[in-house]
Amino acid sequence: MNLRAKESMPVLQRDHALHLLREMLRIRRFEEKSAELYAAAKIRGFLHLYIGEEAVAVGVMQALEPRDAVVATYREHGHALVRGVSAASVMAEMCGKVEGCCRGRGGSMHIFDAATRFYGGNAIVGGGLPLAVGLALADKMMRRKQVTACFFGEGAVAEGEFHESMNLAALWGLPVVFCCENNLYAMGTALERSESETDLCLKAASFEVPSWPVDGMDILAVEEAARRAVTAVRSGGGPYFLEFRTYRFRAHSMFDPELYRTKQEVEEWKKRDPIPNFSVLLKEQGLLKEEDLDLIEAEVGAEIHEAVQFAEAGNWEPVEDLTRFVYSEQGRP
Amino acid sequence: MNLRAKESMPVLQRDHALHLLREMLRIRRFEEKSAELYAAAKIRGFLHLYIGEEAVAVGVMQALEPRDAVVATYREHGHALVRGVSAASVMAEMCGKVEGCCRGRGGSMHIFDAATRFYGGNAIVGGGLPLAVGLALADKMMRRKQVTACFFGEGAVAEGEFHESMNLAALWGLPVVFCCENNLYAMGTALERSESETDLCLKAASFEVPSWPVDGMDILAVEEAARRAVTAVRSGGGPYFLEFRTYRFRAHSMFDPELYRTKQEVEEWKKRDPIPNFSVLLKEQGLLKEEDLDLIEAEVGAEIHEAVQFAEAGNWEPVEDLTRFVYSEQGRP
Amino acid sequence: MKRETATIKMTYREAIRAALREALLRDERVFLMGEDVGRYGGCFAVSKGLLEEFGPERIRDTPLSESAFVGAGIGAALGGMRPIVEIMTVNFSLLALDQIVNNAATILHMSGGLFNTPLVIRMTTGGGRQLAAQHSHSLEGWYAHIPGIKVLTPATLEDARGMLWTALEDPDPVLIFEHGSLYNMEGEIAAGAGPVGISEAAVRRPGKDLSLITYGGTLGKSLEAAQELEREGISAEVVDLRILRPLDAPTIVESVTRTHRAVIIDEGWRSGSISAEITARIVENAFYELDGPVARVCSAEVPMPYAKHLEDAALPQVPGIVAAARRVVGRRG
Amino acid sequence: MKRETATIKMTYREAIRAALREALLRDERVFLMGEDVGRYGGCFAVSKGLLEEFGPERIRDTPLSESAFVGAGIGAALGGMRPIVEIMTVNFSLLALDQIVNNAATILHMSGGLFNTPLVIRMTTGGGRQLAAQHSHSLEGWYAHIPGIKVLTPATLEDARGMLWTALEDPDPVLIFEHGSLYNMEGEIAAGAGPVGISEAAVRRPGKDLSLITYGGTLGKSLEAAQELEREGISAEVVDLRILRPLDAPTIVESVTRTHRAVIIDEGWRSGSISAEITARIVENAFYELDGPVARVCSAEVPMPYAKHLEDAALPQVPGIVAAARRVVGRRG
Ligand SMILES: Cc1ncc(C[n+]2csc(CCOP(=O)(O)OP(=O)(O)O)c2C)c(N)n1
Ligand SMILES: Cc1ncc(C[n+]2csc(CCOP(=O)(O)OP(=O)(O)O)c2C)c(N)n1
Ligand SMILES: [Mg+2]
Ligand SMILES: [Mg+2]
Repeated sequence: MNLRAKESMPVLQRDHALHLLREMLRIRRFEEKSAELYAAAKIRGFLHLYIGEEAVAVGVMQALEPRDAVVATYREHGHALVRGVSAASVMAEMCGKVEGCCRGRGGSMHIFDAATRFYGGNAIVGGGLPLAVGLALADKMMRRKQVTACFFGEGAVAEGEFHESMNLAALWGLPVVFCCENNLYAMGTALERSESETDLCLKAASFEVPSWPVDGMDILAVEEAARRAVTAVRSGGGPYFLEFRTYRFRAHSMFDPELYRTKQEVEEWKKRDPIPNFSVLLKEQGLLKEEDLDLIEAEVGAEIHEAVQFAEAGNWEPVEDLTRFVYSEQGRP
Repeated sequence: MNLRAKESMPVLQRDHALHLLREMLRIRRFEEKSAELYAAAKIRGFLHLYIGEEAVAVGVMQALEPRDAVVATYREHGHALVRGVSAASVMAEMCGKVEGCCRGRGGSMHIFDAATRFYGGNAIVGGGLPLAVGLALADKMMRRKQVTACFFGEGAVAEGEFHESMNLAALWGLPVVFCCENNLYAMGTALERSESETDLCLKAASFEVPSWPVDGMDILAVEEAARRAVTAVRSGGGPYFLEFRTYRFRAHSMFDPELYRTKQEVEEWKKRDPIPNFSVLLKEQGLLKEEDLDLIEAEVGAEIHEAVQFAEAGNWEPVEDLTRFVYSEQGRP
Repeated sequence: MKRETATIKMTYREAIRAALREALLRDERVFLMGEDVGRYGGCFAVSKGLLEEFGPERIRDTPLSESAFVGAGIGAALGGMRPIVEIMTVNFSLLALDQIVNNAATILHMSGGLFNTPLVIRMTTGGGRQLAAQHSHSLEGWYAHIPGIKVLTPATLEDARGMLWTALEDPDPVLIFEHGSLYNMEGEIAAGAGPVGISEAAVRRPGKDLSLITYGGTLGKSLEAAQELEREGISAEVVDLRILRPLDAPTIVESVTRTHRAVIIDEGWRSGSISAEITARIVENAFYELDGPVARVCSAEVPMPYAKHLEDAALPQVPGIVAAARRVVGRRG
Repeated sequence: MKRETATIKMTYREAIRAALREALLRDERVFLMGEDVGRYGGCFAVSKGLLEEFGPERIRDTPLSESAFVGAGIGAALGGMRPIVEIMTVNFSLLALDQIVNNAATILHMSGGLFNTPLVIRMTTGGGRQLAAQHSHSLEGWYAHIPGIKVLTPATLEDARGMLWTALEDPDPVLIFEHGSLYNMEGEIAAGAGPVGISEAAVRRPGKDLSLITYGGTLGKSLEAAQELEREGISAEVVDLRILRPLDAPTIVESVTRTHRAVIIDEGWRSGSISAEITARIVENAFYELDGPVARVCSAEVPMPYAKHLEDAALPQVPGIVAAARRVVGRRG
């Protein structure tokens, strides 16, 4: 699945390379810690880890500008962190604290952030796609050169909302980058048991939406594809569809006994872990030394540690405020 | 749009040719009468005429056997008549009489018939497609070599239910013939304003469903395509998608001022009226004489006349029975 | 001053159209989107002429994709627009219910107050036109169960014209249900009629013997019944709920506290209709004021039959209201 | 005879699984279809092991296409099968609501009694597991508004095991709502427990001072409250509705006629929940038996917050039920 030709590999700037590595590590460590906190019952409800898929979120976000918008799924901690939502506020959110980005009302599946235009966190498979279409419609109508990146799993492709959203975006030439994270499974359902045609780019073609399959375990391939797509979309060419071929190393959620795939399959994919593989590449190119990695790990560790401390020190929203935010508080300061 | 090569035209049997002509005329005259009754307020609610599209229903039904099933839309009088539901019971239904095929509870948009396995009559655009998938699933699970023909307009292609149904049918290899009646408009919305990709067969391809565009104004082309598709589907090859390119000569319903298309466009299409064109063809081939046509018209006229008489002589269901058929009447004889 | 008291004649349809025009003129962020709102002129001719005046960007025809275009409305609202989404009829809104319930109604809350959704959704509701089981629902009371949305039911020209304005200024999602039987209702309205409040019910007719509590399509029937009752010496107060969510309980309770008897008239199916909630509110807040049980006149619990006499029997009608009122005040009919 | 009185220990989850197995063994027309019912073993492990026993035809994993596979269930039922469709949770059922309301609930009626739909739909419902706003709905009472379907809410092991059997023998569509908090409930059940009636409510605990009327997920809490009240000398009768549509009004009315006071406990959002309908039924049928207003303990009208303390506050809880009961019988807490 070497979908990116070697010769097209851009010359890497060291700073940027280390940034990519750091961002992937931030997600990895953040989620490992989340799993611990889940085991310790500090985080509850559903928790969906992104471990293994980090290259996708990190690569795509490089192509976005602050004015752009992001719509994600319930597996969105990584996207939020890379987009610029602080680890502390995401962690506090998952711990249900009022200091969380959504005051503890959303939890793991519903991370929102106004400053970074992060429109959730959506726990209905496919439910975010129409929102992305609408955000892009607003941009187009207001003549703003903004782009909306919409993430969803390959399982969502079977939903009617995928079909309707792709058509609307294409028909109206809207600036959406549809980012399909094809990790081969929707919970326990393998792609070939959910789609009669497993080449997802053909779906895009049937709406006249340009598309590419991308090696989602290769951060550079992801970034390159995302940049090309975002540039095209921003210049008014209508939507793009990117299929990122990736894999989740962990269970679907914390309740999943993983009966549907073999340990061996998981191990095979782990050989393609985007983090060590990218580290090796950088070392080969002389861009990364062991000390650099240690420093990054230390800094990331400190960030996560502080995030956890922040979350644990956080407060519970007063119960009297239960029914706030059902309707907007017009008078309220 | 001559999609059928002349050389592939089958040698016509006279009986069959006259049968096709008669069936198209039955629909045409039945609906002309319906429009009259609507004007006279004997039929109420929504009434959607099929006039202009007769070749599609007539051609497809030739390929079906009695054991097969049919699912149609609110524009389904024609399908019901050709499938074998009596003109009298359909007319009585539209007049709201208890002698109607659905006791006057369904009306024009909800014609059902058990004997001919006619499963409606569905007034929700796209709503019949999942039903067809399920009927076919039952056949497949019960190892019955039956086929379900599912009719819908090109407007339904934009609905999520189209997408989900095509995928399910293809994924599970179900015996459904998807018959898309592309009459270019969904109410007032032209295809190019509702689909980013107007070649509907490409949609089918994205599910790996084989498909052909068919000249829906050419009864022989329709029959031929339907026979090929039904044979393939019956032999276990999974679903087929047929796009019948046709046109409705009348307004969408009785309330439509037709602001969205020109009189000229309608007149152009009327030149392709399947009934006179087929008559001319048959005359050229020496299969039809003027007297034959007169006889058919007379017989059809008599049938419709009787249907109207039957409907007008029919009875109103007692009001006391209002809440019957909400749940099945287990004890009732 | 003269201008203020001058009245003009218009229909409910024209009142809504005027409100739409005003909104489009007033605020460039406003646009109308839905099936056949443009070229066709609106399924019920409400938006006729607006395409010509405001162009296809702002009078935006959509494909048959209820879920996607309602979701796109939510996204566009999040993106700074003020969309008015028209769902042709309430029957089709079921296809968009996930977007309404899981997104429009929740995003403010899930995001801890970060993102509000200033969206207006309009749709036609109700029966009475022989459109049978799939086209005759009265689900506005059902929608009123959902926290996070507001539900308006304009029953007068003033409300038809004024509620849209206020709804567009609301920071949260507002659903407006227009009863199909009202579009042709004609009357006098102040030439300068403007926005109206959307938090209070209105006493449309004062009375002292009992309260007839209703909304939308049954307001007219209730007023008629009140007239008939007056001839029998029974003085009925008629309360128009106007807003089904949030309910204006105080006005209801005050009325019942004055009259000590209540009949609720609701076109929804009886069980689980908003009439039940109103009964509960009265019992909870004015139990000791009641001289007898609250009565309800609702639709029969049956999918709507097509035949006119059955449909008439299924819907609340003036004689039924009068009879219920007589029973409640202890008169024999 | 010994066999009949012997009991075995099992969980609610196991009781449903046993019911599914029995049904699959008993009738070859029965099959189970839904997302992840097969390889994954069921989202809540209900169907674990069934794929191995019955194979992928009869334990049929579906793509994420709620509308299509629910519709396919309707079609398969029309085609002679006895499908059990599992919708993973009630939250996702909104995507299939058109099929349920417009097809499953209407076809018998629209067809004038020609076609019934023997379909069973199972889904998980309810909150209490910190799954936040999009995964915590209690909509079973809302569904009970729809004529043409039956709504069951098993709250005991016997009902979990026995209702499915009876539902499968019903000629019409039956929806079974399983409260997520019940799956791990363990208890003794007769080894030979079989089908149970689905037309009557059950008095789970006799009492004389007031009636606690409830169902599903709040039955346990209500029984706990009754115990606590007993310690205070208040004798509470607990009525388990079991079936929300059609409601067994006589049992409710009899209970209230005995106790003269009622508290309804319902996890639905208060306004427009089934608690309102029960209040209305009591008022309509037993007004003069009431010693005071009927009280309701429902969920707060707020999309479910993630944080545990807020979620707890949003849901009906034992102390709230006890307090309401005290108020109703005129005791101060
Ligand atoms: C409409 C809907 N149906 C079912 C679910 C339950 N569910 C949650 S995640 C999931 C699998 C989604 O798979 P995919 O889209 O591939 O995303 P992934 O989890 O692999 O990232 C399912 C079935 C849901 N949340 N929403
Ligand atoms: C879900 C849904 N949305 C909207 C409508 C209203 N409507 C009835 S027919 C129709 C046009 C359908 O067009 P098409 O599928 O092309 O069929 P045609 O009428 O041309 O035969 C529309 C929008 C409906 N019945 N159902
Ligand atoms: Mg996946
Ligand atoms: Mg059409």
